Amino acid sequence: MATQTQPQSATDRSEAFRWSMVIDLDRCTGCEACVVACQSENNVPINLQSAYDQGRVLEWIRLERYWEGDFPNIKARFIPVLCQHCDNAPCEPVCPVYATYHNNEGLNVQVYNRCVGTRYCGNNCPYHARSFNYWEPVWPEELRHQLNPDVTVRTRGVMEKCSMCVQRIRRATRSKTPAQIPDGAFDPACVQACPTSAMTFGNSNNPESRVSKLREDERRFRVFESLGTDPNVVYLKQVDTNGA
Amino acid sequence: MALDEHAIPSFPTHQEVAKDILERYQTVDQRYWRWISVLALLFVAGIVGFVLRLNEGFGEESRSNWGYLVATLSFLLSTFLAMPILSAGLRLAKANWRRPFTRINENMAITGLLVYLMLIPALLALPATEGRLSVWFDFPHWMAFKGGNLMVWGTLVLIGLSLLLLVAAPDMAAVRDHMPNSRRGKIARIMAAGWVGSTRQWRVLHSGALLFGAFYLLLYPTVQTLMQADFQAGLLPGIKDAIAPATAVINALQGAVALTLVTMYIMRRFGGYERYFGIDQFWSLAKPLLAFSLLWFYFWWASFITFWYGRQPGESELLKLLILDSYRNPLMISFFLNFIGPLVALIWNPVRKSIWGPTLVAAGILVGGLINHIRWYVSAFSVEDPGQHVLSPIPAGQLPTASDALIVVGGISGCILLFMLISKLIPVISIWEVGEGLRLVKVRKFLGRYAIVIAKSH
Amino acid sequence: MYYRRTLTEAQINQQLLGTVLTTPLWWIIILSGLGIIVAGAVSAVGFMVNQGLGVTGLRQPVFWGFFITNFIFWVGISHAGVMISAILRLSQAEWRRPMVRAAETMTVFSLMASLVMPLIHAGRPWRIFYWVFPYDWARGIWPDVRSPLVWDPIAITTYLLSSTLFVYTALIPDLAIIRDRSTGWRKPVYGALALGWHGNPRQWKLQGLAGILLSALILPVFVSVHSIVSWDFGVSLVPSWHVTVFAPYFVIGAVHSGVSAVVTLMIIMRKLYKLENFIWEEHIDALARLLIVVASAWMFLFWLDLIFALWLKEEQEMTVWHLRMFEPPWSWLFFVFFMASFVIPVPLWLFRRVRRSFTWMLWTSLLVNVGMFLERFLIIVPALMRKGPMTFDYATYRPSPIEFTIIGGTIALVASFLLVFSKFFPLIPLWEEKEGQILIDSVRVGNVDVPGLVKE
Amino acid sequence: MANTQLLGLFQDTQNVADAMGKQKGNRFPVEDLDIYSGSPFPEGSFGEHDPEHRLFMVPLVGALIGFCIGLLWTAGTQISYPLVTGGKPLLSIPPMTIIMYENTMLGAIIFTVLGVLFESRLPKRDLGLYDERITEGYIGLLVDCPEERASAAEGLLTTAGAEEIKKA
Repeated sequence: MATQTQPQSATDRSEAFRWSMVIDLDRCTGCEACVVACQSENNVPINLQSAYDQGRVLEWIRLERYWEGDFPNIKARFIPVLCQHCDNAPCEPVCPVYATYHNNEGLNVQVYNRCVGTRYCGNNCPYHARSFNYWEPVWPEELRHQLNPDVTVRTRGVMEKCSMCVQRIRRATRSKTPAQIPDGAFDPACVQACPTSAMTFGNSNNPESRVSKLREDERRFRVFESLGTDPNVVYLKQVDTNGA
Repeated sequence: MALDEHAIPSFPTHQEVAKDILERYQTVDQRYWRWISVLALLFVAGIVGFVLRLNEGFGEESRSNWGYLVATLSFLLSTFLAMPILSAGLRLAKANWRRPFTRINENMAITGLLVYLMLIPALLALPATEGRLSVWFDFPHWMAFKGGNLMVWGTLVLIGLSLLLLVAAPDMAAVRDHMPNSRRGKIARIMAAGWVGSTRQWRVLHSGALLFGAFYLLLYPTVQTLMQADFQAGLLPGIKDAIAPATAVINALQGAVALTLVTMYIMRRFGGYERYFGIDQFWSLAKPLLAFSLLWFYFWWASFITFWYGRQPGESELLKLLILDSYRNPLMISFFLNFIGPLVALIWNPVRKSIWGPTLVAAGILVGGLINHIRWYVSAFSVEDPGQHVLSPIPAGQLPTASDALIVVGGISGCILLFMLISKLIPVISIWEVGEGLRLVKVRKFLGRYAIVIAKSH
Repeated sequence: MYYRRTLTEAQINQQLLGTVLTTPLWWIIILSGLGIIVAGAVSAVGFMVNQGLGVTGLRQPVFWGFFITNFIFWVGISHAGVMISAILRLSQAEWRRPMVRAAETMTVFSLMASLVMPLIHAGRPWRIFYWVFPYDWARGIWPDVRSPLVWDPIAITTYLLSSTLFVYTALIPDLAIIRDRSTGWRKPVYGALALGWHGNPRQWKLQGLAGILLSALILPVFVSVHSIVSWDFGVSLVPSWHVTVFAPYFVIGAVHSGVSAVVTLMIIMRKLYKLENFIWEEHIDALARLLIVVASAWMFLFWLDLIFALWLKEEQEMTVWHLRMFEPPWSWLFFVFFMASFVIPVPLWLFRRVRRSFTWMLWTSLLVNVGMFLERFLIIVPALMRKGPMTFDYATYRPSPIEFTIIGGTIALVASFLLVFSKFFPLIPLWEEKEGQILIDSVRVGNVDVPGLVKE
Repeated sequence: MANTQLLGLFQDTQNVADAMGKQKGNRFPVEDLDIYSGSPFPEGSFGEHDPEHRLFMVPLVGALIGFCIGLLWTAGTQISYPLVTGGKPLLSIPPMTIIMYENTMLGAIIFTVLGVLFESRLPKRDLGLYDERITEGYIGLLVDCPEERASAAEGLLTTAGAEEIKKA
C-alpha cells in the first residue's frame, strides 16, 4: 500500500511529444487577439452582453487584468489565462466518467460526449479555465458558415475548455515522426494570432525546441505553484523593481 | 446478562460488600510492597534518564532529544488522564455495570500530578511561537503559549482530583468508622469531611459528580487540542490536519477503556477481586473497545485520504514523514495493534464475552497507542526548522536512546506507582456505588426461569 | 423503563393499527396537498431539463448551489434513522421502542430524495444513466472509480438497500399481526408479505439476532456514507473544503440534524395519529439529552475546522471565511445558521421543562434543521465564490425560483412518502412495544418502586 | 404412522409454561412442542428447547463475496482503461478501498437478511394449524404427536387450562 499510494507524475517523459506553451507577459499588451482567434477557431459561442450579465461566459482563454504596485506608481498588468494542462490536474480524477483525462502528449483533454455535466472539474480547477454550457449555444445567422468543421460544436450541459487546438496538433502530426515536424511548424490559434508573439508553443520533450529553452528562462514562473498542480504552461515576467 | 436455567443468581448485600472491601483495604501484604518497590525503582530510573537529557539543555539544536518525553506525556494524557471520562460518561449514561470500576478510573486522576510535572520540560523544549505557525497565532509568547498550556492542563488535573475527592467522601467515611485509630483512619476522617450520608449530602454528591464529570468531559478535548496543536502541528511545516485533536480524543477513549480492562484483569489476578470484576464488566467494555478500534481507523483514514488525494507539495512531504517513509513501521505496528487485531478478535462474541479476550486486545492497544504517540511527536520534534513552508529535508525515523527508553518506562511506572499508592488511601472499589447498584437489582421467577431485574432511576 | 400504563396486546393492536385498517379524511387532504407541491416540483424539473441549467442561479465560478446543498441536507437527515435504532438497539436502551421504525423509514425516504438531487443537477441528466445505473457496456468505458462522485452513489445505494432490508426484517412480525386483523384483498397481500410468520421461539430469537446483527453491520455503513459525501469536498483543492476534519464533522452534523428531524417527526406523528400512549415526554426528553451531546461534539469539530482553516494563514482560506462570517448577505446567513443550529436550541435543551414540552421541542428541532441547511449552503457557495485569487469572474450566487420549487418539492416528497407508508404499515413497531410490556418490572427500594427491566 | 397436530390456545402465559412441563413429563419430546406467541419472550421462558442456528457464519460469507466483487470491479476498471487522471497511480488503492469497503458491507448485510429468513424457516407457503388470536395476546402451544396419543395430549392441554384446542 505504502508504495502504491506514492504519487507518480502523470506524463511519461519518454513520450515523443509533450505540448507546452510559454507566455511572455513582458510582451503582452492585453490586445485580446488571442481571445478572438480562439473563439473563431474552436467554435466558442459569441459572448453577448447577456452572457456577461448572467456570468455564464464561455471562454477558453481570457485576459485577466491585475494591478501591480501601490498608488501612485501602480501599473495595470495583463495575464492571458487558459487551461494550464497541469500534469497533476485537479480536474481530472474527480470526473466520474473519464470525460477529462491526461493523454500521452501532456495534454489535458476534454471528451465532450462522455461529459454528463457534474461540473465537479470546474469547481476543482483553481485557474477558472473551464466553462459550462448552461444554454444551447447559438450563433448569429451570418456566422453560421464560419464554424470550424474540425471542431465539435458543444451541446448544452457539457464542460468545455482550451484543448491547445488539438485539431491542429492532430493534423500536423498525422503519420509523421517527431523528426519530420520542425519546431514551430504549426501553432494554436492564440499563438498564431498574437501580434507581439508573446506566446510560444512547441514540444517540450524536444530539448532543441524554443519552448524547452524558454521554459528554462530565469523569468519563468507558473501560476499557483504552491498547489502542486504542475502546469504545462509557463509564464515569463520580469520582476518589476520600481513597482510594488 | 445471560444465566443458565434454574440456577438462582444471588447477590451479596451492601453490608457484605462493605465488610469485604474494607478488609482488603485494611490488609497491606508483602506482594503490594514488592510491586511498589519495583515501580519506585523504575520511576527513579526514569528521573535519571530525564536528568541525562537535561544536561543537553532545551536549545533549538537539542529539541529532537525531547521527542520521547513529549510522546510519553501525550501517551499518559491519552490513557491515565482519559480514565475519569469513562466513569463520568458511564455515570451520565446510568450504566449499571460501571459501578465496580468507576473508582479505578477516578483514582487514576491522581496521575495528573506527575503528568503536570512532565508538561513543564515539554513546554521548555518547544521553540518560541514567533516565526512559526501556532494555535496561539499572534498572542504574546509567554502569557498565552506556555502560560495558557499550564493553566488549561492545571484546570483539568484539578477537576479530576476534585471529582476523585468528592466521590470518595462516603467511602472515606466508611474507612473512618471502620478503623478509627489507624493512621489511614485519621486521614480518612479529614477526607470524609464530616460525611454522615444525609439526604442533602447525597444530593450534593450526585449532582457534584455529574457536574465535575461534565466539566472534565468538556475540558479534556481542549487539552488534547492544545497538545496536538502545540506539540505536533506547530512543529510540522505546512500541516493542516484539523482532525488530529479529534483523533487524539478518540484514541484516548480507546486507551482509557483498554487501561480499565487491563487494570481490572490485574486486580482479579493478583488482588483477588474476582467477585467484583465479573464477565459482565469485561463483556460490556469490550463493545466500546471494538467501536473505538473501528473509529481509530476511521479517523486515521479521514486525514490520510484527504492528504493523499489533495497532494499539495506540503502534504506529500508530510505523508512521507508520518505514513509512507520515515515512520512507516511504527504506523504499521500500531495499525495492527489498535485496529486489525481488535477487529479480528472482538467481532466474535465468545472472545468479547471472556476475561482473557478483551484483556489481551486491550494490552495490545496500549502498546500500539504508545508507539502511535511516538510516531506523532518524535517525528514532529525531529524537524529542524518549523518555520519553513514545505518540509525539507524529511527527517529519518528516530529510535529511542537509552535515556529515552528510561524516560518512557519511568513516566509510565510513575503513574502506576501513584495509582497503587492512592488505592491504599482510597478504597479501590467504590463501596457506596456498588451498594447502590445492589439495591437496584432483584431476582424474580419469570415463567420457566429465573431472571434479574435491573432498575434505573431517572 | 418509561411505561406509565400497561396495555394488553389487543389494545396495542387496536390503537396502533387504526390508521392502517381505516382511512381518515385528513390523510387524504394532506396527501393531496403535498401531491400538488410535488407535482409543481416535477414540472419545474421538467422545465429545467428542457431549457438547460440556465434556469438555475448557477454561474461561474459557483458551479454547485442549492441542489448539492439539498443533497447533503437529505443525506444528513437520513442519518438519524440508523443512528437512533442501531445504537439504541445495541445499547438496549428501552426508550428506543416507539421511534425506531419511524426513524428508519425516514432514513429510507430521505435517501431517496437525496438521490434525486445529483441526478437532476447534472448538465445532461439523461446521460447520468451512463454513469451509475445500469452499468452500461455499450458506452465502452466504465466510471472512474477514483472519482468521489462514483463513491457517492455506491455508498448511498448500499445504505439505501441496507436500511430498506433493515426496515423490512423488523416489519415481518407486524405484517403478521395485520394479516390476522385485516380482511378482503388486504389479507392475502399482507399474508404474502408476512412470509407465513408464526411467532415461534426460533423465529423470535432470530428476529432479535437480526436486530442486533444488522444494527452492528449498518452502523459502519452509516458512518461511511456521510464521510464519503464529505470527501466530495475534502479531496478537492477548493479552499476551506480541503480539510481533514470534514468526514467526522459532516457525520456528527448529519446526526445533529437527523435526530432533530426525528424529534419533529415523533411530535407530528403523536399529534396526527393520537399516539399519546406510546410517545411520551420521556422519549422526547431522552432524544433531547442525546441531542445535547451530539451538538456539543459537532461544535467541537466546527471549532477545529475554523481554527485549522486559519492555521496556515493562507490568503484564500481567510478570504472565504471572511466572506462567510463578515460580508452580508452571507454574514446574515451565518448568524442565523449559528444561532439556529446551536446557540438557541442547545442551552434551551438544558432545561428539563423545555425537553419535556412538545411545543418547545417541535420548534427547536425545526430550528436546528433550518440552521443545518444553511450550514451546508455556507460550506458550498462562499467557498466556490472565492476559490482562487483569479478575481476576473468573482460572482455571487442567487438561487432561482425553480430551485426553490424543487427544494420544496423534495420536502413534500419525503412527507408524502411517510404518509403513504404509515397508511399501509404501522409507524410504531407493535411487537417491540409488546416486548417492552412483557419485560417491564420494578424494584422496590424503601417505599418507592423504581421502574426496571427484566434482563435476558 | 401418521402424525397429528394439536394447537392449544392459552391466555395466561404461566399456564403455557406449566403445560410445557406437563407435556415433557409425559414423554412428549420437547422437539415436538412448539409455541406461537404474538410478541417475543425471553429465551427459555417456557422451558422450550433452545433453537440452534449458524447465523454468524452467513455475514462473513457475504462480506467475502462483496469484497471480491469490489476488488474485481475497481481493479478491473482501472486496469482495462489505463487513463491517467490527475497523476494518480493507474492502480490507486485508497479509492479502491472505499468502494471495496462499501461492497463488503452490502454483501454482509444482504446475506444476513437471507440467513435470518433461512434460519427462521421463512417464507412458509401456508400457516398450517394457527389461530388469529395469537397476535392478540393468546399463546398457542402446538403439540405434534402420533395419532393414538392425541387424546392424551389434548387432555393435558385442557387440564393445563387451554381455552380452546384446535386439531389438524
